[in-house]
Amino acid sequence: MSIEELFNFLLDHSPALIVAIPLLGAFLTPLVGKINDKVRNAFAILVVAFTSFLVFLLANDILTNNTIRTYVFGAENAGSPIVRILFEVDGFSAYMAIIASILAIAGVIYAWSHMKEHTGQDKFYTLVLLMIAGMFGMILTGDMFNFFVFLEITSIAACALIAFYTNKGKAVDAGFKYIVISSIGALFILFAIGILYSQYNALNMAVIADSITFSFLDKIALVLLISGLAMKAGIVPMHMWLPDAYGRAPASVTVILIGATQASLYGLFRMVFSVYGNVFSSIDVTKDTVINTINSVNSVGWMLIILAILTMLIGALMALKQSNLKRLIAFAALAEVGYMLLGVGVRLASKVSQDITIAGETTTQVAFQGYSATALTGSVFHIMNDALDIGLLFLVAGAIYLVTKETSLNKLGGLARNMKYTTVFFLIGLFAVSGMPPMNGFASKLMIYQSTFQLNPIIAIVAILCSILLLAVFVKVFHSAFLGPKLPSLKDVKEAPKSLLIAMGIIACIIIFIGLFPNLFVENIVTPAANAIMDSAKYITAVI
Amino acid sequence: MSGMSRIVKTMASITFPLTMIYGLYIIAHGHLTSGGGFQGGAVVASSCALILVAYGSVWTMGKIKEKSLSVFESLGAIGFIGLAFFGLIFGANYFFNNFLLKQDIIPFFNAVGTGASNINTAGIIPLMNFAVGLKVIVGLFTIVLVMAYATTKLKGEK
Amino acid sequence: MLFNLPYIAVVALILIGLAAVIFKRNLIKIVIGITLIESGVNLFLITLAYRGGSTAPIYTATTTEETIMSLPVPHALTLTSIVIGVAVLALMLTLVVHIYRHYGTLDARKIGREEE
Amino acid sequence: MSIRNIVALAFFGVVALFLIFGALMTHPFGEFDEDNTPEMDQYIIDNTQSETGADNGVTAVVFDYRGFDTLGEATVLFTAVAGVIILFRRLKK
Repeated sequence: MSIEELFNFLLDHSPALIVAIPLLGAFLTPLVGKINDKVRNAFAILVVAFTSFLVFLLANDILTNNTIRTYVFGAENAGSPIVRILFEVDGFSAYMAIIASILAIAGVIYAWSHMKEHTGQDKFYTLVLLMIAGMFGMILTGDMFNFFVFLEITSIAACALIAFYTNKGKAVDAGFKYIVISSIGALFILFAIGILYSQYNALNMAVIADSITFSFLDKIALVLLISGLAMKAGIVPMHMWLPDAYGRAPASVTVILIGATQASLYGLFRMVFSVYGNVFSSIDVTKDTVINTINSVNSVGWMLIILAILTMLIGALMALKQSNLKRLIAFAALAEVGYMLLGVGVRLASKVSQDITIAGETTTQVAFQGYSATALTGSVFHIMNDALDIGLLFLVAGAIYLVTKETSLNKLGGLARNMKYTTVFFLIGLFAVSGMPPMNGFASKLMIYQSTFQLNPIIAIVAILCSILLLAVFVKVFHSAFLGPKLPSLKDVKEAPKSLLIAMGIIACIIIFIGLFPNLFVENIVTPAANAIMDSAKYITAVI
Repeated sequence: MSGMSRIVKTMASITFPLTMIYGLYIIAHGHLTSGGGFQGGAVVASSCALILVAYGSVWTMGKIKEKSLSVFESLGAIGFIGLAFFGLIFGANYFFNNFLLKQDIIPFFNAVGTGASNINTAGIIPLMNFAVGLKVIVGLFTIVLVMAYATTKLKGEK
Repeated sequence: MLFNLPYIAVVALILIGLAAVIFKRNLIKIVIGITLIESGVNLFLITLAYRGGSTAPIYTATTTEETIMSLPVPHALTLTSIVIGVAVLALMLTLVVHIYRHYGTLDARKIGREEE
Repeated sequence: MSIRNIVALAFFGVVALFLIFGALMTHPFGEFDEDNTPEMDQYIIDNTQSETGADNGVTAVVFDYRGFDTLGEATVLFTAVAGVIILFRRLKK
């Protein structure tokens, strides 16, 4: 087999292999762990690196050719009524997979030194690999029930890892909160899947999307799906698990947990824009469902906008009063989730039907306002920026905790003298997360502000205000933790171990790269992804 | 949890093999009658849990450690995903392909079922049943064993 | 509405479970509530499988052309869902044991409130 | 009555309404008419023997048609075992 054939083989089977290889790695980890600690850590990194390689291979193919790849498990085609499970990878899935793979590789490299002192590392790496596999499964799948299964894999593995520090009561409490809320959310989703199955006798997303009629049962299923996924993504009424879980988990897990949360958010995007695409993103007047539902589309949009505003406000305001560094970053992460949801809400709220008179004939036309595409693109772009920025900040917080054993901001100070690299990384994360111009966060937030301003200026002002609040919070953190006189208790602090610096360096480099060339990035990666999520007809025709 | 009385122990030892054989039968005939790897595995695991209850977790942990159980579980899982990976290499070259069915090179499980309870049918399905069965037996038993052992108050502990 | 009685049972189970999760403070009762919701959802899935007068979807020596079989996919979904439920239950109970060790109570109002 | 209780009660009421309406509007138990034929399941029942070789339709779905779900399901159990072991580990080396 020549190299080219091997590449083609890998590319053809990559949707399956991206999930199967971390799974196989997870199953092998307990056996490899019998040999040696270092061999096992290297094995985990190798597995994730190979998976990332496959992800980039796949994403490169999909984003450059702007195609949709499907992969049927077990046979060449899925049968005439689609009975087999199939993976459907479009631009948006590929984009999310890139984010997930960056976070995964940073987390696994980071864990090498960060977890050195702890027992139970065999199982730790097993669970991390399982979580990564679950994340990729959620992102790539094109089947409703398969989505649910991977959702559960992710949340069970995440729960066990959040409660990793079992000697601390709060960590166990955070794990319990997480598993309760995520399993209720998952059961809502399963109930919705049952409703959809009972109506259309199908589990494939594209098949359901093709035949959806937006009957009353469909509306119930939509509400259940949105509320279940919102619980898992940490949107406001059910956000209380998120700061606890992010704050109490080991930092290497938190990074991957961000990916898992965003995979849930991806599910929300997928359900709203693809499965219910005939309702929410179609502008085809001949489908009689479209005209009648503009009011409900707009009301769903405004509902999401309100949730987004609440999420941003609560996140930013609660971040102000935290004294624990990791919890503070966790509330900032909550606020960032609000921005992503805001773009979706603006997109849905801007759907209009208008009567147009051309040459004496009046026709009804359904359209989205011009700014709504910008809103969704900004939202999609912000997913990546948020993952990288918040991930970097959590890694820095974990590094500080590892060397000082302190999380409270009151007991930290003057770290800049001894931890030069960490300080630089924190500064990069700080500027990025608060949307300062040279960094990546600015580009995406600007898109969201612009489009929101055209829908309703007040919302845009609130969003900008939250961003300023976040900047203030992080400047305060920077001042109190890194500047100022050296505290006597922190005299012997050394720079963080190398593996931590490598992991932080990877993410920081990507942040700076995106910040320097945002247009290159937006044109080649983000816009194809956003176009893919907006084009529900293409998603359907790729399968049927 | 310390062990129970002699009567319970004796009855458990008598019931254990019977339940186990029943569970293994369900696993082996998964593709012909109702049941399969998960269901049979749950039956066998419950028989193991019966032994655990009768003899106590400390005694059971002395006989078999959770580390060796964990290896068995990994083997079951690797067997399952390995069968799926074999589908990439043999047959129609698709992940999860049923490559044993309808071929003459390997004379196992290659026939098509006709409702006549022929056990030599259904390709990789019986093999997957065994792999999943092993996994479920060991997995459920490990969960019960570890939880029972960890919540036992050992001697000298408060 | 008698013919929809199974669905009413499903809703009753889910609501009882949800009430336990929302209004009870004891962690074990919350866990029981989640298990109840899950039973309700499983019952819902398996009721979808039934066709009037059908048998299990298994070919035996007595199967004829006229045999109506129930739908096989919901059976598989329910099986998966049950196993997932067992996994979630095991993990939740493990965490409850740890919480009890730390705080000496199962009251949701009293846990996780200590100063660091 | 605290605010938390009122919010919880409202949430519960909304969910209850939704579920009851859903239950009343699902197709009648066990009846399938022309516009609601289970095509996918009928295809599986008709082809389980010829395509998968298994007599048992449920096993055919579990291990062949939806085999990837079963891999996920086995993984969930594996995850739970790993989780339980990691949470009950010894904290000191």
